[in-house]
Amino acid sequence: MQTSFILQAAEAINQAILSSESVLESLDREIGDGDHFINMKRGAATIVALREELAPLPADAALQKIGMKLLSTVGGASGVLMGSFFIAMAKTIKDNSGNDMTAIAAAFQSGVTSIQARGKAGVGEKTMLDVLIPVATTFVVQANAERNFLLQALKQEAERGVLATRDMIATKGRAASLGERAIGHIDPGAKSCQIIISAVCDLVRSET
Amino acid sequence: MQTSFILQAAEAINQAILSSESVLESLDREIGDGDHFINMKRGAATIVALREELAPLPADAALQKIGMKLLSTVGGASGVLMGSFFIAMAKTIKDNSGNDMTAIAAAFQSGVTSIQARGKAGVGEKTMLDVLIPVATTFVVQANAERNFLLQALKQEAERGVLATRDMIATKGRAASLGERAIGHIDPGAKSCQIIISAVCDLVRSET
Amino acid sequence: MKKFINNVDDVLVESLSGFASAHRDLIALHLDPHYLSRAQKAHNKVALISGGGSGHEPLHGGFVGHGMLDAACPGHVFTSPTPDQMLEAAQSVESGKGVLFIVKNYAGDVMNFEMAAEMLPFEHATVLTSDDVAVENSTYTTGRRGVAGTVIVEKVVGSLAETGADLVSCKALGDKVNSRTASMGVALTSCTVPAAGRPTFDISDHELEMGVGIHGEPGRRREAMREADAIVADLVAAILHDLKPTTHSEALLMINGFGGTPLMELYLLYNSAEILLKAHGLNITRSLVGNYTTSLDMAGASITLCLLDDEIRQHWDSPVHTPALRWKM
Amino acid sequence: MKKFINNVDDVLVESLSGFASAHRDLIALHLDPHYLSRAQKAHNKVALISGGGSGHEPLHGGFVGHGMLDAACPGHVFTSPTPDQMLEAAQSVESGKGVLFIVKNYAGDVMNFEMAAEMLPFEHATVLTSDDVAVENSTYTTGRRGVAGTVIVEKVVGSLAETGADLVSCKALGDKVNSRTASMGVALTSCTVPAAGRPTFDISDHELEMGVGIHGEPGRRREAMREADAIVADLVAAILHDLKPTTHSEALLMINGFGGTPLMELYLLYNSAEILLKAHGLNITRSLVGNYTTSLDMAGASITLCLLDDEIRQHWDSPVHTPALRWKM
Ligand SMILES: Nc1ncnc2c1ncn2[C@@H]1O[C@H](COP(=O)(O)OP(=O)(O)O)[C@@H](O)[C@H]1O
Ligand SMILES: Nc1ncnc2c1ncn2[C@@H]1O[C@H](COP(=O)(O)OP(=O)(O)O)[C@@H](O)[C@H]1O
Ligand SMILES: [Mg+2]
Ligand SMILES: [Mg+2]
Ligand SMILES: [Mg+2]
Ligand SMILES: [Mg+2]
Repeated sequence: MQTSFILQAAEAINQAILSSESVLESLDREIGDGDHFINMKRGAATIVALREELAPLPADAALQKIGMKLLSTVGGASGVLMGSFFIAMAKTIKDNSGNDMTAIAAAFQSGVTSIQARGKAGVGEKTMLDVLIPVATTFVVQANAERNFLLQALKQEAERGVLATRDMIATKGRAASLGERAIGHIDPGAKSCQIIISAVCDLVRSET
Repeated sequence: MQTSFILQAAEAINQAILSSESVLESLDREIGDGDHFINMKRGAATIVALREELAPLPADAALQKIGMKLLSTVGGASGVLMGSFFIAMAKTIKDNSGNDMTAIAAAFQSGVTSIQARGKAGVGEKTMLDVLIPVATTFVVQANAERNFLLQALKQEAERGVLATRDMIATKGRAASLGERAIGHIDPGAKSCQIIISAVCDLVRSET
Repeated sequence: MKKFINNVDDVLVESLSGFASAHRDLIALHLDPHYLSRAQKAHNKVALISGGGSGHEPLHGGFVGHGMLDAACPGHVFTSPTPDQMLEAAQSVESGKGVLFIVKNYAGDVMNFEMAAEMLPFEHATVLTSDDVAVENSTYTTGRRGVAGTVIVEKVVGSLAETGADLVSCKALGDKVNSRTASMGVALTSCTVPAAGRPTFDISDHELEMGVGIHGEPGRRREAMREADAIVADLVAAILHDLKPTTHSEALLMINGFGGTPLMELYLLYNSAEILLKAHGLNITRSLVGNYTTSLDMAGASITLCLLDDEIRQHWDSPVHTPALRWKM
Repeated sequence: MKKFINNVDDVLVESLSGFASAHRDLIALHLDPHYLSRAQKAHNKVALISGGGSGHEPLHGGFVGHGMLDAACPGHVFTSPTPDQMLEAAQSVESGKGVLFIVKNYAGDVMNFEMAAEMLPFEHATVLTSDDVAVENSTYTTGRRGVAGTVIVEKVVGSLAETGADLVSCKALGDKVNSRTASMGVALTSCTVPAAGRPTFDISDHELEMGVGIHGEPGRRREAMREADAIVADLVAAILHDLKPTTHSEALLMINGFGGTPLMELYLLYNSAEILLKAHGLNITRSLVGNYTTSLDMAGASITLCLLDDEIRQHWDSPVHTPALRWKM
């Protein structure tokens, strides 16, 4: 992975989040405390603002810095989870020698694993992991598939994941206190992960 | 004055106040604190509830009791002023021997005088006195005029008084803090005095 | 109107009962006529009695106790209490050194307390509080209203009374504090009197009521909503215009919430006001931030400045133990 | 949205600055990362650190001081603070006996404090508060939320820590208090997060949200508005169902306002709840009524019951001196 790509991705993510204000805000209002969009916006803006500092760094150091910065600026459940994601991803990238899709998929997978560890959660608990876990699995398995096919698969998996949260009772996160009342509502963290994944996939496609 | 008349008047006043809820409430909301109707309602209801206790008393004792009861149940500016009114009226009735209109007018006049003394106010200060002072003067001067003419004169004087408050700046009472902003609004206490005077005049007319 | 009430007519007694019960170590509640007194009667001191319409809690009942009031007379919501309440309260708490009434300057309160005072068989005096600079004094009017500064008067005079000072000294200190204290408030929303069932005034999402009274009475002006610093600048300007403190004056700064404004915003106002006052050369050495003189559920706040001297500061700092103000004991 | 603010992004720092300035004798404010600590560092005691999203003032900063917390870490409004805040706070207030984190049980708070704890170079432990019985515990969920009962935990453990007790004892007492404390709240209106600019939820004039969370999260049920006694009966029933106190149990009853509900109504709720609890044979010997764990400007309140024993009562009664809770000193 190139640091220049990370910077481009940060820009794309920031745009995608900003243009999803109303959906993210209303999802967290419905089954959370209404701040998820604000948190995501703060996170995305923080990374974009790091641009100059990140540019000269190797990819792993850039990811590490992003993770640390998210950890200390976003707050909430999403801040610590996304921060952990990037820090774990940085570590795997650093440890691995390769720089192909397989290596990136492995790094993504270890990011997701760290979210699982920190959140003590898995699939079916109505969280961002309902998007991240299947996407990671697909990514690892199909890493060497044709590029556009892979991108399409990741986007589809993310969308499947996000929609699946609609019918779940939450057992982790704020919505866990709602019991049955959470049914019928999509998880905000899952939605923002899907938005981010989709934005990055689109960026890769447009690049290639 | 007969105690039976006092009881009838209390009933009539109670009805008149209750049917003026919206006007009294909105006047005190506009230039006061919005409780004038509540205070007047509490006062009228208290007197009506005293019916049994008042019935066997002579008129002066009944008025004295009413005054004391208003003093201890209504509160606010109107409670202490109306209470003083009845106590002073009772005293004059007791001191005077006669029971004709002249005596009643004199008693009314001393009630008003006691409000002036307690409130340290006179005509033109945008208070209930803008109704009470001219009505008392007319009452004393015209006490021996033809009954219906007298009643008509008192009602007209009260209405003139109430309307006059509209263009005044208040220098007493809560509205005194409004300065120019009080202009254009009728004083709630003046309005309720006019309503009461009108109701009692109508009662007397229907009796005779 | 959504409020935690049962019957509109029972609000006052139920709330007083809860108050007295929650603070039974400090407070005794008497009904018919209603007044609150200290659970343990104090002796050999001027008896301090205040009162006024309810709806301003913790004022006044919350300030009954050692170092402040001996009794408080609560009226109906926003309606002054009646002379029989004050008489009974006085009879119960007077301890040989006379009675000092502390009365907020409103026609109804003044007249009812006057009537009680005339009937009192004890030596007595009255301090009228009139700190609200929203109302400009003029020879024609009954003068300014008493608002949140009343709390400071009650605390400072309460401390002096506790030393056994005589009635004349207590009255003099009360008048001094009042003359060195100025307040002004602003409302963002109206309050709703339970018995009325609807807001006292209408106000849009883009307006504020500058100089509002603590009963939701209209203030100086209806103005456009704007940022906190600009609102504070206007309030502080009116207060300074009135007090005209000399540079380096020492002062107590109070930010009083009206009931519906969160502490987070009150502290933000404190920050803004303190910066401004320091820029004017004032030395803010004491503070009080919170809901002390409220208007039911009104969103809004008032700023009060009290110019301290050694005497006032010392009596402000002295021990106090009431339901709503407590320190050093 | 009408609030006393300047720039939405500056609300937190301006409010913290005002808070620290108004209480400069007690509180020191540190920025980047943000935390509040005692103005005078305490020594030879377990360092008690709490924190959480802002908007619940006076929680937690208002409880920093002798007899309660050593430091508090404020997050953005309704957003948990970050590990660097906790680390810095711990580094600054630890005095050789380790660090106890007191954390309200929310995924975000728990994970951020966990992360800080993992990095701490000191002995440490965490008390998770989870007093909100609106959320039924189940093996599948992360468990109940921490709400107003947290104040009681902070007071009681704070008192023990002041005696020089060790980390294990402090943690054990915190867990004990938490297990003997149950709360449930009800909202009449929504709160409005400044950065969001609109109410978190919509609610009509005829509804209430039973079991609401302190961030405006939905509760157990949306129900029809009704009189205070009926609301209190439901809250108390849920609390008793959870605590299952034996008759004659001694208890502390807390009525906590959410920020937009006046004291008059809170005392009315106290009255109603106390009558009901006495009828259930409970012995209410301690009380706390006021705005202690708020949700910005939300109108509403919660009831908290804490079953006392000699140890808890003694530590509740002991001297405390913080901006929001102060007695006997
Ligand atoms: N234990 C957990 N594991 C994984 N994801 C979680 C967990 N708890 C919460 N989340 C995610 O965090 C999202 C909420 O983020 P956000 O609103 O920013 O924080 P908060 O819940 O602290 O207000 C949820 O929608 C959910 O996807
Ligand atoms: N000093 C005074 N002299 C005569 N009447 C007064 C005086 N002060 C107030 N009032 C009358 O009292 C009325 C207000 O009564 P009310 O609303 O019941 O009491 P409050 O002003 O205490 O809320 C005013 O409209 C005015 O007519
Ligand atoms: Mg959230
Ligand atoms: Mg009125
Ligand atoms: Mg009134
Ligand atoms: Mg949050």
